[in-house]
Parts: sequence; C-alpha cells; structure tokens
Amino acid sequence: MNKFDKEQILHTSGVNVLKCMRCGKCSATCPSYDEMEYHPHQFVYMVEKGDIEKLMASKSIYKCLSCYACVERCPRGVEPAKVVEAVRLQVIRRQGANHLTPDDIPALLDEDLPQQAIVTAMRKYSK
Amino acid sequence: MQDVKTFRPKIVAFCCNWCSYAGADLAGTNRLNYPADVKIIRVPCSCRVNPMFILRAFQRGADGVILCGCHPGDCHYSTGNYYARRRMTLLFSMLDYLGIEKERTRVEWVSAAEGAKFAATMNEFVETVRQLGPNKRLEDLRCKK
Amino acid sequence: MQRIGVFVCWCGSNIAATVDVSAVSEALSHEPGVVFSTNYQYMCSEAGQNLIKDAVREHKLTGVVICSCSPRMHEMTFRKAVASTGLNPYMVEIANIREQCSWIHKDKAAATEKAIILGRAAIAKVHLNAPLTAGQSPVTKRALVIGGGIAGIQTALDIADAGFEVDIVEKQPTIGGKMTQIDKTFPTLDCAACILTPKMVDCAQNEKINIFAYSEVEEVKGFVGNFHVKINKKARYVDTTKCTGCGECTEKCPMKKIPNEFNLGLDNRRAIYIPFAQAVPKVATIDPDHCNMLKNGKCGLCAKVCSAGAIDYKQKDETIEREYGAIVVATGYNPIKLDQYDEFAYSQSPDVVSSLEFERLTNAAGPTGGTLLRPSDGKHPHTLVFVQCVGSRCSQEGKGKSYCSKICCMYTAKHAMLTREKYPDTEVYVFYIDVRSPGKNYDEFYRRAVEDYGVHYVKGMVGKVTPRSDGKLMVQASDLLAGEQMHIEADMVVLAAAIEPDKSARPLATMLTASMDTNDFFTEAHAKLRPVESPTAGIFLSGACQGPKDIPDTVAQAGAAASKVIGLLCKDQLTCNPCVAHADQLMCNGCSSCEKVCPYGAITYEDKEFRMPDRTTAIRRVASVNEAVCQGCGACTVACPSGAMDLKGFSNSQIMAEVDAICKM
Amino acid sequence: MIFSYYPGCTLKNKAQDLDRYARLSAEKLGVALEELEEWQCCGGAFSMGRDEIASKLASVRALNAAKEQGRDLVTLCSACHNVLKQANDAMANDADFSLRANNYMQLAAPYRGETQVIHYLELLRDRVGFEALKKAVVKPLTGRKIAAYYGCLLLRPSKVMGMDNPENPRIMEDFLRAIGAQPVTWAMRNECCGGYAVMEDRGLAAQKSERVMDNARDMGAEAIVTACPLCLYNLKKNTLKEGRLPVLYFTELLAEALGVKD
Repeated sequence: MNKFDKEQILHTSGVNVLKCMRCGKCSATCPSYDEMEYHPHQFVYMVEKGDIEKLMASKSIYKCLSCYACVERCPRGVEPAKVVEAVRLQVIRRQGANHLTPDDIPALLDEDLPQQAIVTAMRKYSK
Repeated sequence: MQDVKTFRPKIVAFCCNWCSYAGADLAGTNRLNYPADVKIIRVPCSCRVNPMFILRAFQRGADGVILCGCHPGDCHYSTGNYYARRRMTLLFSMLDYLGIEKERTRVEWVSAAEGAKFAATMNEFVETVRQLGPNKRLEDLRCKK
Repeated sequence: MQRIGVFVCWCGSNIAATVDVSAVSEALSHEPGVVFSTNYQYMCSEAGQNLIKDAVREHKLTGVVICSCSPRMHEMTFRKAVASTGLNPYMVEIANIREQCSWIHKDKAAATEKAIILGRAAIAKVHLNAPLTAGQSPVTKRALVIGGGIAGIQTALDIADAGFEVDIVEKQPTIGGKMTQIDKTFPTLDCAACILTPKMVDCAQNEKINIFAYSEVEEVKGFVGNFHVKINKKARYVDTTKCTGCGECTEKCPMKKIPNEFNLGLDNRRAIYIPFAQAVPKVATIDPDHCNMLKNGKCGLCAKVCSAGAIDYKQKDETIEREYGAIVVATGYNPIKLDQYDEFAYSQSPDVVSSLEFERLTNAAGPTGGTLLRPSDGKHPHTLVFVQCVGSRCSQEGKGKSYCSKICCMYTAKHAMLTREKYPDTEVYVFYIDVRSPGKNYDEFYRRAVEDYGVHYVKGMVGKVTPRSDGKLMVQASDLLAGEQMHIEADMVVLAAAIEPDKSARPLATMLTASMDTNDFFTEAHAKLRPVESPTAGIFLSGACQGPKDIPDTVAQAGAAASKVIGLLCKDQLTCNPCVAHADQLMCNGCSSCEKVCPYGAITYEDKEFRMPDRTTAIRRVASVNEAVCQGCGACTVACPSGAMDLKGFSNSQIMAEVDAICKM
Repeated sequence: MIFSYYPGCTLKNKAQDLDRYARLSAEKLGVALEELEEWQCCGGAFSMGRDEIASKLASVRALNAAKEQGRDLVTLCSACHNVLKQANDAMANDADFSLRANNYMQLAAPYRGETQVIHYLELLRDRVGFEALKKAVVKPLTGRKIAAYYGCLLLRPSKVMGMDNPENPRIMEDFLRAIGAQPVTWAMRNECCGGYAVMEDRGLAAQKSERVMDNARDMGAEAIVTACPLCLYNLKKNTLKEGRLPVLYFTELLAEALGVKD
C-alpha cells in the first residue's frame, strides 16, 4: 500500500471515505456499471483500504461519465465520482500517461460532433 | 505586554442549569476538549445573571465573560433568555462605550444536546480573548492582593 | 464563620487520572473556614457517603463542599446524605471537577489547578449559604395525555387503572393513531385492529378517562402538580351527544371526491365522514374545507337525513380549561414526505408506494378490501421490490434523517412474508443495507421470511426506478455480494420511508418548555436512567415522540410513563424547590418591576406597616413572593432596581463570591 | 432587462441553433443578452480535483468579467452552465482554491464568487416568468407531446446547481406548458446520455443514449428537447435509427412558439 497515493487521492478529491456506510447506492445508480471492473462503491472502499494501484491500473477510471448520479444519490454525501476522478488524475498526471492525445482526435470526428465533446474528453483523459 | 502565545486568559462562563450547563456536561461526557481557562458558574437561568456580576468579573480581572442560555423559545422558564438577551445587549453596548472590546463579552444559546457546540464555542471564545490580550480597562488593582 | 468540610472524589480514575486529587484536597484545606479536607475513591458510594456523614458529625461541619461529578448527577445524593446527619441539605455545594474539568482537559497540571479554583469558588459560595426549607404545594390529581395513539391509550389506561382521572387530547376525530392503519403486527402477526380496538373501547368506557378528540392543546401554564391547560375543541358541526354513528349522513353527502386520509389518499371519503368503522368516539365530523353548506350555504343534505338531529352547522370551536398534576406527551410520528426521493419514481407512478400505503393495500378494511392490487390498474402484482432505508441513515442536508428509523427492517420483513404467504406466485425482493432485528423473536422472524417464505434479500440499494408505459417498473439496483447491477421488472415498489416526529411536537415542546433534540424528538431526563421523564418536572414521554419505536417498545414505555405519573399523583403534596425568590421588604419600594417579569405570577403586592424614624409608622406597598408558585428563575432579582429581590441558594452575594474566587488566581 | 451572456464554444460552431433561437426569443421577450468580450472555453467539464487550478481559470475570468459589468451572467449550454456554476461555487466556498486562483490571476479586485450565474431556463422562469412567457406566445405548440431531457449537468450536483429538485424537476416541463406543449412524464429525463465517453467508447455512449431514447418513446413523446449540444448529438447520432425521435434544442421550440423562428 502506497500511503502517499492514498493521501494524494484524499486531498485531490476532498472526499471523506470514512463516511461511507456500504449501502451500494452509488453502484446501483451508476450508468457505467457494466463497463467497469471496479465499481463506485469499490473505489471508495479500496481507497479507504489503501488499495490504490489496482484502481490505477484498471480501465474503470475512463468509464466514469461524470454524471454526478452517485454524488447526488449517496445518502451519506460521500461523492464517489470525486474519488474516481482523483484516481484518474493520479494516473494521467504522470508523464506519458495520457489516455487520449490530440493525434487520436481526427479519427473520432464526424460532421456533427460538438466541440464540447472534444474539449471535455481532452480534459478528462489527458493532461 | 504578555506574549500572546503564553497568555492564558481568565474566562468566566455563566451557564443556565437546564440547557447550557447540561450542554457543558455533555461536552465532558463526550470528552470534547476546551481550554481550562474557562470556569463555569451555574445559575438557574440566564436571566439570573445580573449585569453587576459581569462588571464584577471584569473588575476582578476577568479577560472575558460569556453567558450561555437555552435557545430562544426553549427557556425552562419560558422567557428568561429573552430578558437576558435584552439586558446583555444594553450592558455590552455600555461596555463597548467604556472601551471594553465587544469580543470580550458574548451571549450564546447552547441546548442540553449541544455538547459539541459548547466546546466549539468555548474554544473559539478563548482564542478570541487570547488574541485580544489581558483586560486592563476595568480591572481594579485594589482588588489584587 | 462556617466550619467547612471538603471532599474530593476520584471517581475511580475518571477524575484521578487527570486531576491530582490529593493536591486538590491539600490545597483546599488551607482555605478559610475549611476544617476538614479529604479525598476518596467513590464519594457517591455508601462508604463515601458514610465518610461524609462521619466527618460532619465529628468535625461539627456547618458547610460541605464536594468536588466530584456534575451536580446534575449526584447533588441529591449528597444532600440526602448530609441531611441524615441533621445538617441542612442546602449547606452542600458541588464543584464539578469531572464533566467540566477532568474529562475535558488532558494536561494534569492545568486540570489540577482548575479543580482547585472550582473548589475555592464552591467554598466561597458555601460560606454564604443559609439553611433552606422546602415548601409544599398541592397536587391536582388528574393527568393529561397529549396524543391518542397506542402510546397515549396505554398510558391513559394504566393511569386510570390506578384510580386517577385522565384526559386524552387527540387532534384527529378519533383516537387510535397510526396503529389503526396497520394490518398485522410483527413478530407475532396479530391483527393490529384486533388488539388495538378493544383498548380504544376501554378508553371510551372507562369512567376515569375523558377523551377530547378533534382537539388540540392551546396553552399550558403552571408547573409540576399544578398545570393549567387550555384545550381547543374544534367544531365538528355535529353534536356528539346526539350522533349515533349510524353513518347515514356519510352515505348521502354529495361531496364524494375528497382524498381519504385514513387510507392515505388511496380512496375517497365524503365531506361528512367517520374515519373508520371502529372509530372512538364513533361520531361523524364535517370537513369544513369541503362541505358545501359550510362554504356557501348550499346543500344541508346531511342535516335532512340525520334522524337524530345531530348536525349543527353553527357549531363553534370551544375552549376547555382544565387543571392537571402531570402531562404525558404521546404525539407520535409520521413517515417523511418522499418528494426528495424521486429516483424511486414515487411521484411518477402510483405503483410506487410507501410502506404505510402498502399496509392499507393489504388491510381488509383498506381500499382494496385486503386483496393486494396495484393502485394504477387494479391488477395483481407478481414482482414486488421493497427498498429499505429510504430517508433513514441519510446525512445529506435537507434531505433525510441521519438516524435509523428502527421499525422498517421488521415491518418490511412482515410485508414480504405476508405477501409470499398469501400470494405464492409472487417474487419478492428486499434491498437492505443492514437488517436490524434486535428484539425478542425479531431475528427469527426475519429469518423465517427468508428461509420459510423464500423472500429474496439482496444486500444493496436501489438506485433508479423507471416506470414503463406498460405499467412495469424497471428497477436498477446493486447486488453487492454478487458484485453486479441488477435489473428487475417489477410490478410494485414499496419504499420504507423514514419516520419523523409529528409536526405538532415542536410548538408543543415550546408550550411545555420541554427540550427537544435536533431531530425534534423530545429529550428524556437521562438517556439510561430516566427514559420516560422529560427534564421539565411533571412532563412525561410516551412512545415515538421520544424516538423511533415499534409497538412493543411503545407499550412498554407507555406503561413506564404511566407508573411515573401515578407515582406523582399519589402524593398529596410536592416538596417545592426552596431556591426561590425572596423580597427584602425593608428595601422594596413597590415599583412593580419584578411583577412584570415574573412568568408565573408569583409576585403580589401587599400594603404593610413599617416603622419610620421618630416613632412614626407608614403604610408602604411592598412585594411578596408566593413560594409555592415561584420556580426560582431569578428574572425578578435582576429587574429589581433597589436590590430588594434576591434568590435563595443563588443570591447576589453567593454568585459574586464565586466570581471573585474564580478571578482571584 | 440586460444580462451578460456566455455562449461557449459549441454554440459558435455545431450548436448555432441553440444560440440563434435563444437570442431571437430573448429579443422578443425584451431581454438584452450582451455577449462577454473575449470569453474563453470553459473546458466542457469541471474538474472535480480540488487541486486542479489552471483548468478552471477560464471560467473564473468569465465570471469576473460579468462581475465587473455588474450584471448577472446568463448561460445556455448545459455544460458551460455546470462548469461556470461549479467554478463560482468553488471561488465562493473553497478558500484554498479561491486564494490560489486569485493569486494566479492578479485581478484588480479578488474574485470571490460574487456573480450570479443563471441558466436561460432560469431566466425564463425567474426573471421573465412563465406566466409572462405564456402571454407572449403567438403560436402555441398545442397537442405536441414533448419529453424534456435534463441530462445530468443542469441539475447535478444539486447543492451547487440549485436549479430544481434534482430527482423530480419541473422547470422544463413548466416551460413546455408555457409554450402550449404537453410535457411527458418519464424517468430517464435525468439520466446520462453517455456524454463525452463517446470519444472513448462509442458503444457505451450508444447504450446510454438508447436507454434514454427508449424511455421517451415508450412514454409517448413525439420529440425530445434538451439544452445540451452533446446530449443532442448522442441522442441523434448514437441511437438506433428505428424509433429515433426528433431531438431539438428547447430554444427552437421557444422561438417557434414566439413566432420568431425564421
């Protein structure tokens, strides 16, 4: 367990993972559940345990849609999406770890794709 | 001038028996820390506190005085805290006129269930008074032995 | 000069661990007037009390200072101990060195120093103490129970059983409360009506019990033993002495589309109605908001069909004033509104119901006659999903309740079990966070739902309910143990809504000067040792107004509250608090300042003859305090401009002596 | 009524309709929208990392520009609204972030979240008023059954957005009623369309959009309205052709009802 990683994630997310009461409502409401290896409640629990590396290695971090459903519906105000985002930032902030690069963009374009999609994806997937 | 870091103010806290004194007890039961500078005097109701007591405290060298009572509407005696609020408003404005900083006096409503609020209030009040330093304005040196 | 004894308690290690108790007793032994000073492990123990008694006798003490826990804890204990030696009990002062010293400070030196100062303040005060004798006040031998649910009913029956008069005030047209709406009760599955309605009838027939239904408490004055209460009896527009409860009027009333509160709006009632067949009192009530006759003077049909001539459109609210010795609060609970939880589609689909609505849908006296049918299309549901903790254990601001509502796990198990029993063709899912079943035969009951009735308990929570046009409810939930997201096509979803205190509780608490917690539940005098008494003397708590409770707990607490009331009403006289105001008539100038601030009307004025200089006399108007009425708040002492008014036990000089002792460091 | 206006980059390109109809309608309703000078792209998404500073500064600049003009700031695109609103909240309530951001920008006076950010829908509800809007309608959309699609960004996190009840909103439905249309009740109106994941995993986004489309159609809608260009894209381009409903910007219907649609 890397203590530094855990502290960094708690700092970046501003989330108190100890507030979680393990009800699983975040995962019940998550639209990306089936695409994820680790689910929102697991992000919260594994960060609490300090089990960060598995999360960082998982593709689950790119599947969060930032829809805030888990944030809104969590009865304890834990805000799991912020934990997912913090883990992703931990990954993409490292040199050469961008999940999406400008070179990838042209292949993804079509005539109607709004600019919003491109800038948001760049913000979420790369540094 | 005493160093702010080592200065330990004398704080007198008047607490009504029904809400605030019980709130202070709850802070104790929950082991919530606040500085030992605070000494509590139990009174039946916040309305029992005569402005004279507060003047006396300052005269005898207190650095801050806080009066705690039940929340408005919750007074055990129906209306005592309203009397206290009115009386203290007048007294504090007089003290302000005399040059006693407003921050040295305070009225706070603390219920029997608010142990955490009691401790937080005391921590904050002591810190505020500590920053102000010792109170010299009303202190009567003749009372010092 | 007083002869003072100082007794420092260790409270085991509670005090001794952070306060150097021998340093305290040593330091205090040098204070003026102190002739004896010691410390001991447990002053409140019998040995500790004997130590105090022996010291009082041996050293001829006239004042006692005990440095121990809060006076709220053991002041009475020590006063009694001292009184047994013949010394006046009000010669005892407590320095609180546990809750307000050892428990909150970590630094032993600072805590010890503070304990010494607190001890000095108590010694300074004791020097000025005077023996006080408590007066007596009579007790009105009648109790008031506010709220006529199972809690209020049980309390009233138990008090009446002991031979005292009881009045029940209930704001609804009938007593019975929430339990009347419930179908069966866990863990034994007796029918709620079968066990409740006989008790309601007992109340009506018991000559010691007086029911004020459709009434509310308007004003409370007085104090323990002597409460004066105003009750507003709302106009029913029906003469209850004439109405036979035949129900003819409720059949004929043309206003048919008024949501029926008793069935939670799942069906309709008329503008004149009897809530349900077993109502007590069984009389009709006209709903003034919907009655055409009352609104615009057109109709009058009910008066025409009433053979008893009971309808009285001119009836007015009536104020009743009564005296009581004790008041029991039994205002109960309500489920929370679910509009903040529409991820469960409560407001989008009639087939998403609250648990209380589900009770009505399965109750033989309910809108469907006890056959479980979907509210939307009246069809038999095959798949039911129960969601627990809807709004309970929710710390989100402005949304739910941070506490556990306690009853939901068990009633949901009951609902699930009964559904499976009656309709074996159904699939029943219960989504739970934890199943909380601590109670006699409770866990066994829940296990039966799983093991004998095949209810699917799923550890996880529902996240979203999406109603479809074909009437199916798409339930998306997490199954935490399987590690998957579930998608269930349900026919009905039942939400276990959190429960909260009734809205009438807050204003009532203000009237009674009884304290409440942040959730608006009434607080008990002591969480463990005085669970049915409010901190305000003479006010008792029964049922869910004090915290979420199921029926067995409520009935037990109702009985406990009754026994406390009976204990009070058995007394002919109550010992008054002797710490009351006292006017020094020589100093009083009769200005009436004190009278104006007294909340109890305890101060009166009398003309008294005083000797004046030169052997003359003069008649002067001076204040006089009724010691039986004075509650000792001290408002008058501060209002008095001449300093004539003082409070016994908390006199100006005593408090100033404490101030001086604290400031002299 | 004069307001500062932040259109955002998509409204200058692929979502010109959203912008154009909003301006035409505003003019008709007597509302002046004055576009901020030199606004920059909000970034499309608000980074939830509390230590992300630089990526949020563009939003703060826009907010400060409105403050300097002394006007409330109107937004239209759901994403921009969400980003500006969250950035504003962080400036007002996250002391650490606010200090750092102000240190970077060295504004004439520090910005502390003073600007009020309102969405065009809130402008219609709270400033113009739906009653007044109803009176201004010349071609009511009588009988049209429309599904109001909120998506995620308009409502959540509700503690910051504060537009409406996040689980049972009514602002768009009330809007639809005001212009004479008949809103459809449907549960998926506040579920995600898949959003930016379309760039990472088109299939994932398609699945989400399909579920939304499915529910709207099932509940009897004949069209869907939205305030978000990305939602519009996903619902229009990323769903099965069969059974796909028309997806429109809400401003288009507004312009139609007000008789200013060209």
